[in-house]
Amino acid sequence: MSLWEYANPQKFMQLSRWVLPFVAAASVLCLVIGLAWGFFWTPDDYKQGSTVKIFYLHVPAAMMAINAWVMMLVTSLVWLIRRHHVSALAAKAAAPVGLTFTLIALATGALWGQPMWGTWWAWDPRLTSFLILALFYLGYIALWQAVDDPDTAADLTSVLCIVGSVFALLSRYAVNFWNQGLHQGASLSLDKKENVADVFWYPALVCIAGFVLLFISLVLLRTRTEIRSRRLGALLARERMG
Amino acid sequence: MIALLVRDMRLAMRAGGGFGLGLAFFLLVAVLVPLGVGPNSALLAKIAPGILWVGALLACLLSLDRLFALDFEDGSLDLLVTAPIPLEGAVAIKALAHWLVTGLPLTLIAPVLGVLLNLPEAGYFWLVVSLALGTPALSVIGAFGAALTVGLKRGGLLLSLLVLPLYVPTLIFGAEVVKRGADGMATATPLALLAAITAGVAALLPFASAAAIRINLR
Amino acid sequence: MIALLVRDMRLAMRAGGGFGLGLAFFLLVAVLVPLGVGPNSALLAKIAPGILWVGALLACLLSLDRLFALDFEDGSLDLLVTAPIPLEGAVAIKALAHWLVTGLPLTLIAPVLGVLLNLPEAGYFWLVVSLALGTPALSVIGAFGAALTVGLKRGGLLLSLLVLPLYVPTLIFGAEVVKRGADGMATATPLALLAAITAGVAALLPFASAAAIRINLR
Amino acid sequence: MMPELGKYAGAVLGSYAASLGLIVALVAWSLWRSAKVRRTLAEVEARAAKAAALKAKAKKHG
Amino acid sequence: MELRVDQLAVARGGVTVLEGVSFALPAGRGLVLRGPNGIGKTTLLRTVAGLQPAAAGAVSAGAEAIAYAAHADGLKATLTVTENLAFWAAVYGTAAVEYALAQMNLLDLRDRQAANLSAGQKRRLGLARLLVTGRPIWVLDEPTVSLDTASVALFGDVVRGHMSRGGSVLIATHIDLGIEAEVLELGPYRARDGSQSSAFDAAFGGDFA
Amino acid sequence: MELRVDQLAVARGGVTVLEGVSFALPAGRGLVLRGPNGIGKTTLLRTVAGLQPAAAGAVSAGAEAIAYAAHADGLKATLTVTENLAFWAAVYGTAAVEYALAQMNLLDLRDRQAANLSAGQKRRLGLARLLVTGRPIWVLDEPTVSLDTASVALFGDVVRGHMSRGGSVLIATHIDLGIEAEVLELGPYRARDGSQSSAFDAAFGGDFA
Ligand code: HEM
Ligand SMILES: Nc1ncnc2c1ncn2[C@@H]1O[C@H](COP(=O)(O)OP(=O)(O)OP(=O)(O)O)[C@@H](O)[C@H]1O
Ligand SMILES: Nc1ncnc2c1ncn2[C@@H]1O[C@H](COP(=O)(O)OP(=O)(O)OP(=O)(O)O)[C@@H](O)[C@H]1O
Ligand SMILES: [Mg+2]
Ligand SMILES: [Mg+2]
Repeated sequence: MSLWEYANPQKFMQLSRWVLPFVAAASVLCLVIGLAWGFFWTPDDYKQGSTVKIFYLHVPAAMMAINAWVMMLVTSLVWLIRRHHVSALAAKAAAPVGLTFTLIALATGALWGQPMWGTWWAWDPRLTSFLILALFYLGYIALWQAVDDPDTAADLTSVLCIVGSVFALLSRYAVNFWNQGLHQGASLSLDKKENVADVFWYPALVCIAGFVLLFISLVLLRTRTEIRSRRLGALLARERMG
Repeated sequence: MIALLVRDMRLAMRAGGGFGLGLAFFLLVAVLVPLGVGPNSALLAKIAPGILWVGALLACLLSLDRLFALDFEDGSLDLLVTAPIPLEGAVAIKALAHWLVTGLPLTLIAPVLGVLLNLPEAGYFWLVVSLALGTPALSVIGAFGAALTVGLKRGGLLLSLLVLPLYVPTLIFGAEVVKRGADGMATATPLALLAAITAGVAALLPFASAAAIRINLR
Repeated sequence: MIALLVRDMRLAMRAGGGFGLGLAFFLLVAVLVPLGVGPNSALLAKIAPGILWVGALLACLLSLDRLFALDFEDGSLDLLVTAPIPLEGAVAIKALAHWLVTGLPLTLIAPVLGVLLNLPEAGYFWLVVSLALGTPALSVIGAFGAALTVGLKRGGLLLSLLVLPLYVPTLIFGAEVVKRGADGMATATPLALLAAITAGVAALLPFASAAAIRINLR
Repeated sequence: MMPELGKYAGAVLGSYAASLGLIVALVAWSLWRSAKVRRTLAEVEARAAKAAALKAKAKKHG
Repeated sequence: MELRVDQLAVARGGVTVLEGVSFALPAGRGLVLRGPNGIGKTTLLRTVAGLQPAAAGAVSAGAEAIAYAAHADGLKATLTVTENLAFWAAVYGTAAVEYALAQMNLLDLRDRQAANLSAGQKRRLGLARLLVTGRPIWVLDEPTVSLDTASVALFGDVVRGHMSRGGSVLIATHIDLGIEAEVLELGPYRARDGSQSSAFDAAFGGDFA
Repeated sequence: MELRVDQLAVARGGVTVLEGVSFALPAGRGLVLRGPNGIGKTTLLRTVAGLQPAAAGAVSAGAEAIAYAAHADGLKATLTVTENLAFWAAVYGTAAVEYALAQMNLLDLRDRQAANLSAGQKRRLGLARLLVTGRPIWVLDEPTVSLDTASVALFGDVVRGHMSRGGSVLIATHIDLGIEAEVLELGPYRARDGSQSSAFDAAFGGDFA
């Protein structure tokens, strides 16, 4: 049996009904454990004090914000090439989730920046490119909303997603060129001298797992809703035709 | 194809002077910003490259909004799609016509506005060069946005939302060229990147735009 | 009259989220200016009041362009003129609807954008107050411009050209309020002038706009 | 139980509140929409089935 | 309420297209304007409806007695059929939406967005607006464009109903609506060459050509 | 060049409106589509012209043999009559502007801006475009809207001329054009309800409501 069979809406609905509760439960479990661990049972950093605790939200959210866009890119390509409707609807379902994660990364970053850099917002390349990512999400969602016909909307947003991805990479590069910035490098180090100590790292891993699972369960749930609403639209249109 | 170019330019000229109006908007931005920011000339000199580029970008954007919308509303887009010229070509031509009536005049008038904003002497040359290289990219990217939103009511603002993030790299490199030029620094790197963006989008985006139009019409 | 207000607001909401898009444009200006000008936060703090006001003005302007044009194109303006409500009232209502869907949300979101542009703490209150007082004037003046250009093809840019000079006093006083507020100076004078402009145009301009529409239709 | 957050308490608690708030809002909205669409679909599905049955009957008679 | 038009001359683009048009349309009656394309029917109707000034002559009925329906329907594509009508009903202060929907056979389409109607359905909605204006004199410019024969008959009934309630209709049309109405052929009124549309043009005689 | 349509189903807004439509239109012949408002004529013609994909079935002639004329004329208001036509002639690579002007009785109006034409004159100009395309198959959606009787007759002559030169026409219309053509009533092809426009919408039954 090929993987594509799950792109059949019925197969997808059956499978996801079965899988969703487990993923959701796992995600709640990971998030509760990871965040509680990080919040209550890790020490303060010697330089950053208690603000390291923001790390457990900030980093997973930032990672998932990017990964959600990547997932949308892949599903958009699948829709354009293989015309699997579930794929297009999954992209649609993922966008608000990705936007929320982007906003979380920005908000926690801003709250972190105030004590660390003395300002809520700085035009640092990372922050800037995340702001631009948020704009891409907004445009993508607005385009879905603006088009009535579902297949047309899926096609247009897929084209936008692909073109947008190229430009998002370009912008990232351009922004780096424009300002070298205050923010941490891509290395996972809170402290320039050494890698993040294990005490910070283990709960962070659990949190990352929690965010990944949360993303999956939300996308599954929302895709199920989108499929239903697609069928609802078709039925209503048929009813109107009489 | 040439007929299309001629028609589009003629329409732009006839439509109540659509020709001069992109310029006018550019001019107004250059006038309004000092009014808003205040008359301090050292401050203005510092922000001049950025403001001029942002102004050019907004002027482009504003005139872009109806690139395909007018043709859609009066039915000529349907007819153009069924006509014996490849839609990719038609899109490219329309973007070219848009550049000729906005980007090009904008480039030519920019030095005058530089004076209004106290742009340092060394910056003028680079201002013109960067606009000449960068505005075609604005037109082509804009045509893509216009193609995505053709047929949507009040597409105008949605268009801005879709297009502006796509304009970011062009804006950054363009303004960077002018800033560096004005400060007497080397401009080769951002200039090369700007040229690369223009070449890249001109070669590839018309295909995406044509696809978007076909999708929107059905 | 209330029916007209409800209809216009409903149309704005329906039209692909026309509601949020004025905001989106405002946001984009606040994002693009630093990209063009550079990331220096002291510099940004200095230009923030002016840029925010110019951004609000442009966001208004952009969404204004079709205030009467859509009604003209589909023939409802003809019908509205022959309907039993005074055209002056209809124009005022349409300006009000425009303010409710652009000026008001703009005012509410402005503080967030202040953060992006490093607006000094003391400026936030005055930013909101000045926008709340000034944006109605932008809508009413804009409605006048839209009335003058209704029925002209590509009226959009001509509209900008006509309206922007009319916006100058509002812009100057509005930005001045924020600048003084941010610097901790007295704001009473520009604020009073701003209020006077808004009251004046709201009372008088609808008559001019109605006359312009009547002339344009015949 | 509550860890000592020191002078950064505002930032830390603010971050947790903002993030959890956003996540809860998103989850709540998704669940609400899911329930609403499921309910309406069930209604419309039932209506469609009834209409189809009526039509079949009408065909048999006429 | 009688509509009386007296020695009317109408101009478009600075050129008088029709002149010396006179007719009277008493309550309860209909008048059909006929004439080839471009003779000036639309211009005449716009003048009667008060949308443009007359070049000469007079129209007796005030514009507030007249409901005008033009080539364009004035529909909002994003509003539903009911919302479109309800707006006009509110503007004219009447409550005849249901009645109008029923009369123009639009009940099935009531919750459809106007953008998703076919050409003929749009036109039916445009005509339904007349019924919610509550005005006695209807001035109609080619009302049956795009309508199929059944809909033309339906609209004929609506017009007859309006006339039987004491309303009057002035219609420009190229086809036969099947209503009892007088016909005014517009050919003979065509403005002679050289007639001028404004006092300004008249003031510049040929003596400095 | 023959146009052959085979078991075609067409959809609008995600709903199949017509299905199982088949006909053949040989060179030199005409076919008139009839049916009430909203049956799906416009949708069918757009599908035949290649502007939207068919929900099922096939259209044999390539889109590059077809000239399509829609409800809207595609005129540019600020261009003159000649300029409007010359543009399309250039696009299609023909040089028939003068001929088309003469055929559609537009010579007097040739330097007028399209904005200043009456409704019927605009329509004549829209139809003149067909003559400059040089394409054999004309697909026309209510071509005679707003035309007076003389112009309808003129257009009938043009269509007959086109057919006599081996062209073919497919016309959706509510009125009689006076040309010899077969008639296809669309009523019987109306899609039964329950048909869905995409395999996706059909792919799942009610079992997960
Ligand atoms: C002292 C303050 C901060 C520290 C120590 C910090 C630390 C980090 C770390 C370690 C990462 C993960 C890097 C990686 O995965 O490669 C990250 C990512 C990120 N942070 Fe911060 N951050 C701080 C402030 C901020 C602020 C103020 C913002 C925004 C307002 C922000 C926005 C982001 C974003 C958008 C990312 C994701 C970028 C990416 O992965 O490319 N951060 N941050
Ligand atoms: N700016 C202008 N200059 C000169 N003539 C004009 C101008 N605008 C319109 N006309 C002419 O005025 C005449 C009257 O137009 P009108 O629209 O009233 O005709 P109509 O009788 O309604 O025709 P139709 O049946 O085609 O709708 C037409 O011949 C038209 O070409
Ligand atoms: N989005 C939509 N959802 C459901 N039905 C729609 C949608 N858009 C259009 N329709 C319907 O599709 C049908 C076909 O429309 P079409 O324009 O093809 O009709 P037509 O035969 O050309 O009618 P007319 O003679 O009035 O021009 C109409 O009944 C219309 O109401
Ligand atoms: Mg007319
Ligand atoms: Mg039709």
